[in-house]
Amino acid sequence: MKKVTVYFCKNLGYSQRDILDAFNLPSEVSINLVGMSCSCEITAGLLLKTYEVGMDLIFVLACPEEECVSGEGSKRIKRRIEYTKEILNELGLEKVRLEAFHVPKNSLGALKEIGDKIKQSMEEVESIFYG
Amino acid sequence: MKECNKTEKWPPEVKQTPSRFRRPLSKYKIIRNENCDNCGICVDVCPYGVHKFVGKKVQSPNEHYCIGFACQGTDHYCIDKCPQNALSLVQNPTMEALGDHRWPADLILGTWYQAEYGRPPAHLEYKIGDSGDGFDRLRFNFELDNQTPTSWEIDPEISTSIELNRRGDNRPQVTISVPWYGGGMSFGSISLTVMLARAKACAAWNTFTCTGEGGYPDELVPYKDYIITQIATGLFGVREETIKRARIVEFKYAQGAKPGLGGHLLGDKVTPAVARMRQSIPGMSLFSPFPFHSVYSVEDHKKHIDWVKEINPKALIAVKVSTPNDVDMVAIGSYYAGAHIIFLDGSYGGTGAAPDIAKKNIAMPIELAVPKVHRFLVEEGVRDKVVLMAGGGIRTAYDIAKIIALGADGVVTGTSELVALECTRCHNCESGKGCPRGIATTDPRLSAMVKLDWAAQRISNLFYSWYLQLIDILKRLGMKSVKELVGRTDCLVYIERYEKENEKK
Amino acid sequence: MKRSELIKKLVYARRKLVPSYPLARKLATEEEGGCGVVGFICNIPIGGKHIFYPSIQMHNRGNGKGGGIAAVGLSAETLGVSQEILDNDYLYQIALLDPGVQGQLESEFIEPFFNIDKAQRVETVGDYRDVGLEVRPPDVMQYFVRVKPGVLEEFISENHLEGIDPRRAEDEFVYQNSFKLNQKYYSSLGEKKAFVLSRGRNMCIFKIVGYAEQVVQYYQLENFKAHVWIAHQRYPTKGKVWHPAGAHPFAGLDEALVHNGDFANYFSVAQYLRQHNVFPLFLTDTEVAILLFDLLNRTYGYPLEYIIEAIAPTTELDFDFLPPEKQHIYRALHASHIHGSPDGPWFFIIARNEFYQKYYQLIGITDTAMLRPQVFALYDGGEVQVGLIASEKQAIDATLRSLSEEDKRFCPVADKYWNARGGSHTDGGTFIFTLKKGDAQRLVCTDKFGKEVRVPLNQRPWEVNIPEFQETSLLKQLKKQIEHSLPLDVFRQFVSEIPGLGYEEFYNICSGLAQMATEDDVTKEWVIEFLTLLNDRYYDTGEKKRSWLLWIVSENLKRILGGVVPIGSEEISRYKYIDWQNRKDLRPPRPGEEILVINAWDFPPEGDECDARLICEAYFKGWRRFIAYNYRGQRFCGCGLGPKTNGVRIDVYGSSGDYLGSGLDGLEVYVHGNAQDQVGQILNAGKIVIFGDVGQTFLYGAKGGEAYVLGNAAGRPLINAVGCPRVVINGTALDYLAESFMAGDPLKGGGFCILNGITFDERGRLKELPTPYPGSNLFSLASGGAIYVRDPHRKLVEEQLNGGVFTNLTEADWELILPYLEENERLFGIRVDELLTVDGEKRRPEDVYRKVKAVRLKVLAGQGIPE
Amino acid sequence: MGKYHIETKQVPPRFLPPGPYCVIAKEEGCLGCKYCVKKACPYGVYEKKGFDIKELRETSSYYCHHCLFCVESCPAGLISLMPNPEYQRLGDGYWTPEIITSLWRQAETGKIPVSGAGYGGPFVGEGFDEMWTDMSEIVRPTRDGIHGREYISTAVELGRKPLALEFDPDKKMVSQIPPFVEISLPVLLSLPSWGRWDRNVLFSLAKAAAKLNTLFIMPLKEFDSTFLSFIDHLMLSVETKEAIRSIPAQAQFIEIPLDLVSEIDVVRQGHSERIISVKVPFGPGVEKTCLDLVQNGVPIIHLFADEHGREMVELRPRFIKDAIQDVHFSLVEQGVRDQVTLLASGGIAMAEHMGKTIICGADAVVVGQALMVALECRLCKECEKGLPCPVEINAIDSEWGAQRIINLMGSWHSQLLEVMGAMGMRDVRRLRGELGRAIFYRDVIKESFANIKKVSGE
Repeated sequence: MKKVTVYFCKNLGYSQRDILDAFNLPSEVSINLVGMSCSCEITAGLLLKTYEVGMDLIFVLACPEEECVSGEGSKRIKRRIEYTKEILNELGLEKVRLEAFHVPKNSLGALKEIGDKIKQSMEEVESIFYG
Repeated sequence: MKECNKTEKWPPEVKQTPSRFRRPLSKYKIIRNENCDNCGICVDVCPYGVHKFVGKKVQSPNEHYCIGFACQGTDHYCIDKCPQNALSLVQNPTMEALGDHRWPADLILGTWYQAEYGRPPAHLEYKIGDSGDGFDRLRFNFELDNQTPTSWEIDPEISTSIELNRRGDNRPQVTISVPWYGGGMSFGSISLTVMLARAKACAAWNTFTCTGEGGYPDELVPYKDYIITQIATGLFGVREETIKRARIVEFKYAQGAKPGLGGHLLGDKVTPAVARMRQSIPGMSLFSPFPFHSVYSVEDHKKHIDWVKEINPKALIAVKVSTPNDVDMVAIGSYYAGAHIIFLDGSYGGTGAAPDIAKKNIAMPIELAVPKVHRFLVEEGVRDKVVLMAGGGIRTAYDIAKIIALGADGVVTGTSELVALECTRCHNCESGKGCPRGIATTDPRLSAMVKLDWAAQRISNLFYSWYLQLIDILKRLGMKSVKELVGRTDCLVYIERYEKENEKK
Repeated sequence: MKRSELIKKLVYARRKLVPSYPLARKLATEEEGGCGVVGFICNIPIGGKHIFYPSIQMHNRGNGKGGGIAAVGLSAETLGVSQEILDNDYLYQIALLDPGVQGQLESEFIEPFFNIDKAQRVETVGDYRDVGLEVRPPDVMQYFVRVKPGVLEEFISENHLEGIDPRRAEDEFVYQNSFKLNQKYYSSLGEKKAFVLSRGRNMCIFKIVGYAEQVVQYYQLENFKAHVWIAHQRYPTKGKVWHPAGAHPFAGLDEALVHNGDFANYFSVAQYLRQHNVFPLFLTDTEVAILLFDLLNRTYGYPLEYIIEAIAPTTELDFDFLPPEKQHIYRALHASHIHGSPDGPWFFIIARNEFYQKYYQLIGITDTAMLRPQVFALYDGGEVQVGLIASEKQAIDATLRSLSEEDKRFCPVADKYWNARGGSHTDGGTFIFTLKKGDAQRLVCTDKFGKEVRVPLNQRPWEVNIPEFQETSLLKQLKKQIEHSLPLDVFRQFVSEIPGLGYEEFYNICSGLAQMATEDDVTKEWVIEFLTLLNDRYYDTGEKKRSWLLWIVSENLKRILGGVVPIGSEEISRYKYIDWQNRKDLRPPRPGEEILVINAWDFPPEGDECDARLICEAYFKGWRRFIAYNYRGQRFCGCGLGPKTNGVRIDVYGSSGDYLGSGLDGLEVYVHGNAQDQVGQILNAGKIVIFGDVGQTFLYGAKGGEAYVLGNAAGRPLINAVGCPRVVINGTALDYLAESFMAGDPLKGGGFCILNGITFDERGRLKELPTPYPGSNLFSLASGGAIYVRDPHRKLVEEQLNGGVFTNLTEADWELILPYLEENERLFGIRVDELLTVDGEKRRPEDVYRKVKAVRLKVLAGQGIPE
Repeated sequence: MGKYHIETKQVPPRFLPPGPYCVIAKEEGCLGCKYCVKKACPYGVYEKKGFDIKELRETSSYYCHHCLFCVESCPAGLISLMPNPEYQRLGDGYWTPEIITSLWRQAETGKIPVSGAGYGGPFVGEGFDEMWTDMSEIVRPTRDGIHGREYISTAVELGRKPLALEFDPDKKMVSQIPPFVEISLPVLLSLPSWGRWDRNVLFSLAKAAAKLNTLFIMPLKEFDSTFLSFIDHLMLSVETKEAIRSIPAQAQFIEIPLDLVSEIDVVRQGHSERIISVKVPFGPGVEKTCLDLVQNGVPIIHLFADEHGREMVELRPRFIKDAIQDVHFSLVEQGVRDQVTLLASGGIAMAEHMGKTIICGADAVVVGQALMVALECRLCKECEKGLPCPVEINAIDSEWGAQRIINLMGSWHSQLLEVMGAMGMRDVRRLRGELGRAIFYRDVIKESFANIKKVSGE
């Protein structure tokens, strides 16, 4: 059973219910939805600790690049995700899924697409890990 | 106090005194991403000095000089001018963590600006807060129709001074050049340096500041002609010597923020120095008794005033009271008891430490108490024989003018002086290491953050900005002196609350 | 008819009085502000002029905007009626603000219902301005009336009061009739036309806009005789006062009440009365207080003790010390009447004519938090007896002085002065002087529980006849000893002679010595010290009353001091005299001049011209020693001399006022008698010695210095004292001793208070008080200093402490406090080994004294909310 | 009658509460200063912060006091603060995050919340925030009651009281006093109207009620013999007619709903010393209902509003402070108010609400939701939707729970002493209906700004 964590920026305006409905992941997947004040709260340290605690997949829903409230979060998230992946590779954990998405505000459709991408990457991991 | 002080250097001049911190808070954030190639266009374009060269590289922007979106569309808007569009401007999110409804972030930054430049800011708030009523719903008539832009200069014809002894008894007359004096903040609730800075600024402006409850530190003696000594319910540090030394003696019956409750100085703020001044035990909290235990009625009050009058036949007597239901009775009782100055401290006034339940709930705000007392004293026919000072929640020059129009003679300042020293209203002053700005603390290391001259100049600059605005307001109302403004509620307008739930009434 | 039935009917009968009474949730009230009250009761009728002086003395407790007096037990012939009419008729006294309404008022409210035995207008002085009044007092009409029998029957049947005693029904009729009159002519009309001053039997009330003594002058009551007088000076803060309706006293039925204080819960008390169909019309605390008393007394018929308990409930530890069955009754009283009991500071003096049980009464009830100053006094000279109550002791002294000037049987010094302890299990905060009518006319003083306050029985008064002077052998012997022995040694021998002497011999000796003292300075100093010892110390007076001896000594001291060379004259003398008349002659002392004698009599009580300012100016001019005598309430003696006044000494005689010695910084003040409130505040250094009792908040906020009190301290001594004050109180304190005491560690230079809990019996011997400290709060929330209490029988309990802890006395403690007990012995003659004697045998100090020291209170230690 | 004192003890939370702001310290652009400002933080945020396994986030928000020292001192300006969404999700418009956080603080320490600087909130608000309490000075003194320095009694009697007593000539009491009980502070404990609370929570409340010497209004259906030891601190709340039979014999206090008032004699049969309380909803005509109840001898009436202090009625619901005034004054008008005990509940979220409700006419208040917050409930109402409780409230240890509630009531008791001391009142029973000690915003502003020109709103 995979443990999925989704960090989402609250300035997107989606409630936890919206995201759960949009993703409608299979019930046996244990999903942790964590609202963040801004995607710049997410640092490499935080992500690594989340893995340490036993999460398999981490997804980050960040605001579109131009609409970031703190002005920096969305801009820096991509860079930080790559940096974290480099570290994961050095640790030989490259099989672990880590993905960041820029989600347009108040469009549930976009949310649904991301939900499918997440399901799709879960299958990949499924095949790699437990294939 | 030398009367001629006014002519020496009046008003005390302004010296730009920037913030003590490397990155002072600003309303806006300017983000420079990697594709900046230090071409320096932004440095030349910006007239406010936001962008500067350090060696070959352009350093991170001084955001607190930036006027933000008001700059959009002008020829010096650096965001558009940057060829690499490496710059982006955004509202600073940290602003939500600064200040509160009474002192919103915008007003705090506006006050810091005035403390730095000695004149009102162009793009920040300096008139009202966000409390939703009281001062923030009162406007002067001229504010409604679009005002002609002000040039902020001094006009010597307009007088802002007031006399403090109107009883016509054989005690000396005391005149202050501006219609405000500093309220009581004790040694122990704030650091000695801040006390000295307030005294220095008030001396320069020929007005007074008050020692507060914690006794009369000897370092204040050089300013003794500008010091009000306070006798509070704990009688800490009160000796005939200190009463004889002062020109005005203030009885602190209550404090607006915690009416009916005595002083709260918590244990870890009672350092050995504070304990020695109050002759109490270091480390032990000091909850001074609630009432004056020798004053349980108005004739005891009369006895109490006669006692200090007997000790110092020259001193004027001020009575600091808060704003209960029967505040008008208290005021008239104090007048009959012989007081020269009645100082009403409203419930939204400042404090070093007070129970939250008291700050919010006990007694009424100053805006509601002053008209009640003014009207009652007028009906009683003694309004012109007593000086009515108002304090507690006075933040800006416009608050000063409004409360005078509502019926006060002058104002007592407190929190606004601390905000001038970069207080952020973070509500942590009650614990020993509480004030990370080094203002409301007795921790030696923290209080070293405030330098005497820096602080005195900051307060003086703020007073200068108020002085300019007061003159401007009086000019717009066609008045020659601040005394004419007293009780002129006809110059005021109240913006009704839009009763959205008026059907719920 | 069963009592509860009667009550229901009476309460219901009032229902229809005011159906339209608007129960505004928040009534505007007449603000009270503080005041001064005084009252006295005497077994012989006394003229109105004797309420005159005490009222003047308390001018500074009022501001001339309201004054009033009440008299009970009047004299029939001055009123021009028979004794039978005076006893049984209702004396309807109505104030006519607008004289024009008299006819209409009489035809509407008096004639139809009452048989009028006598109607008269009270004469007044010609022009009110002659007595210094600004506002013309109302004309006062007096009607001696009884309800017409027909009207009474109809009233009884209409309200189904058949089973009631008709006299009680008549009372109810008068109550309702005067209520309707007030409502029509006073409250509902808007402008005020007239109101009922009083409606009781054998009592009347007068009130004006002015001072209380002006009532006596205006209504010419100087020679109007009565058994009980009460008066009130008002300090209203409520706006323009042009009519006296709001002034005190207020009338119940047969009782009048004056009140010094201010209710914190006026509205809930008004709501309580509202539920019993009682409606205040004058909207002041006093009116509500008397309506409450009338409701509990006349409607519910409670005994006086339960009325007092309902108004001033016993609480805290005092409640636990009550006997169980009393606790049960009091607990029920609290449950039913707590909403009617006033909170905040209040002190009632009630003058009452108990018609049914045939006695006059003067009652003083104080609030349960000791927030109002009150002094009780009693003089019992066999033939004449007088009980007094007042806000300040000096008002009592003024009354006694005025009485003794007219009738020598009264002594200007009372036998006993004491304070009441509000809400206590000891005296219940109340003292009652009862004068039974009829032949035996004897005045009895009891506390709330009925315990009598007695004056030593075997002592008889002095019919003052000053003897011509004779050079008796004892006097010669004394004079010889002046040259070679100290006054103290001579005093010790002379004390053993005193029981044997008669008043005349004693007077003779004192005046002989006084005569010698006027001759030269050395003898003068010796005699002053000798007479002062007679004034200060306690000794066996045999059959004679101590009060008369004190009067004799003080008269002769006044003679000596009055005879001193005035400062203006060139004559060389060590003493120089100054008073109000020659105060302008004040000059620096010439060589050889040491002691300035100040006669304080004519000086104003406060202000820039008061005697305290004179002492300051004299000090600045170089004077270092002062004798200030003939005080009658002047305040602030010893204040204003400024810092570092070591070496200065002031001796004070007479009844000194409040704030004596507040702020001393080195000088020493010796008060030869009782002191009043707020003595020794912020004492920084120096010494205060009081040869008697001391009042409220003694040494409030003191920083250092020493203080010795021979008698008791009232409420809250040493409150908020810091630094290192060191105090010896030989008696006890009312409550809240050393609250918030922060005087460091006594063994390392900090401060402390020694409480001996002793007094003197009538033979002048040391006697232990029932308990060294009766109060419920000792050392409350204190964080420093200590209390050494003489408690050999372990009477004090843990529950009395709130921040302290009992520990036993250590060697170091005894070494610390012994020198102070020795100084105490030197000053007052209380020997240390006598203090250590318990039940006849001497004990070790640690078995006699206990120590209360500070404990690190969680609530005080440390910071605010921990992280 | 001796001095009442509540023993409070430091009881830290089981879950780290969310702080109002998240500290975001960027690493990019850090200059690596020797004396980094993070070390100088007076609250040690950067040493204490860690990783919260449950929330999967940093814990800095709990320790940060938003003093902005680090934000301004960091030369590179790397630090900024962002409002914490978890904090803003707490409670609702009435039970604001600030109220909930303050209740947590009080439940943790038992101390009066004290803070620096003046009041920062809005000038005036709705409901309880439209009313201030009065104080005394000069004309009459305050009562020096903080920390029990001079005793202030907060005890209240529950039950019927006669208007007056009767004595025989030698002062013995002859009137029969109906049974009443004294509780030491004017608060009764209860469960909120929503949620499912199991035994640990019930035991916490029962233990707290016993220690505090007050009553816990417990649903009868939850009662069993294990609660017998607390019986004289329990008021058993009956829901159905049938349940009346299952009331345990030892029960002294029973609460019945309004529609079972006809059964009052059945409940009281054979137990004359039982004290009955009738639960009546605030609503139109509640004054008449209360008058009838008092007239036929009901000793206690418990009037309840919804959790936001509003009447459960559509059009213009009165707020609890106005509704209780109407009931109180109608009973005073009829001359029967002092015979009955009025309890009020609904929307009592802070200590000041307790004081203000008593001033408006209630003898005592009943708190429910505030106690759950003391047990760390975040009012997220997930349990209502069958979701797991984020703070696992049903897994608490009842000793821990009891002390949390005792701490909260200890803090409320101290705050009541402060407010009453400021008024100069010495007994909470005298505070009931004492509108003289209240200041109403609408009256005062009408009087003070009477002669100022009004202009219509934005």
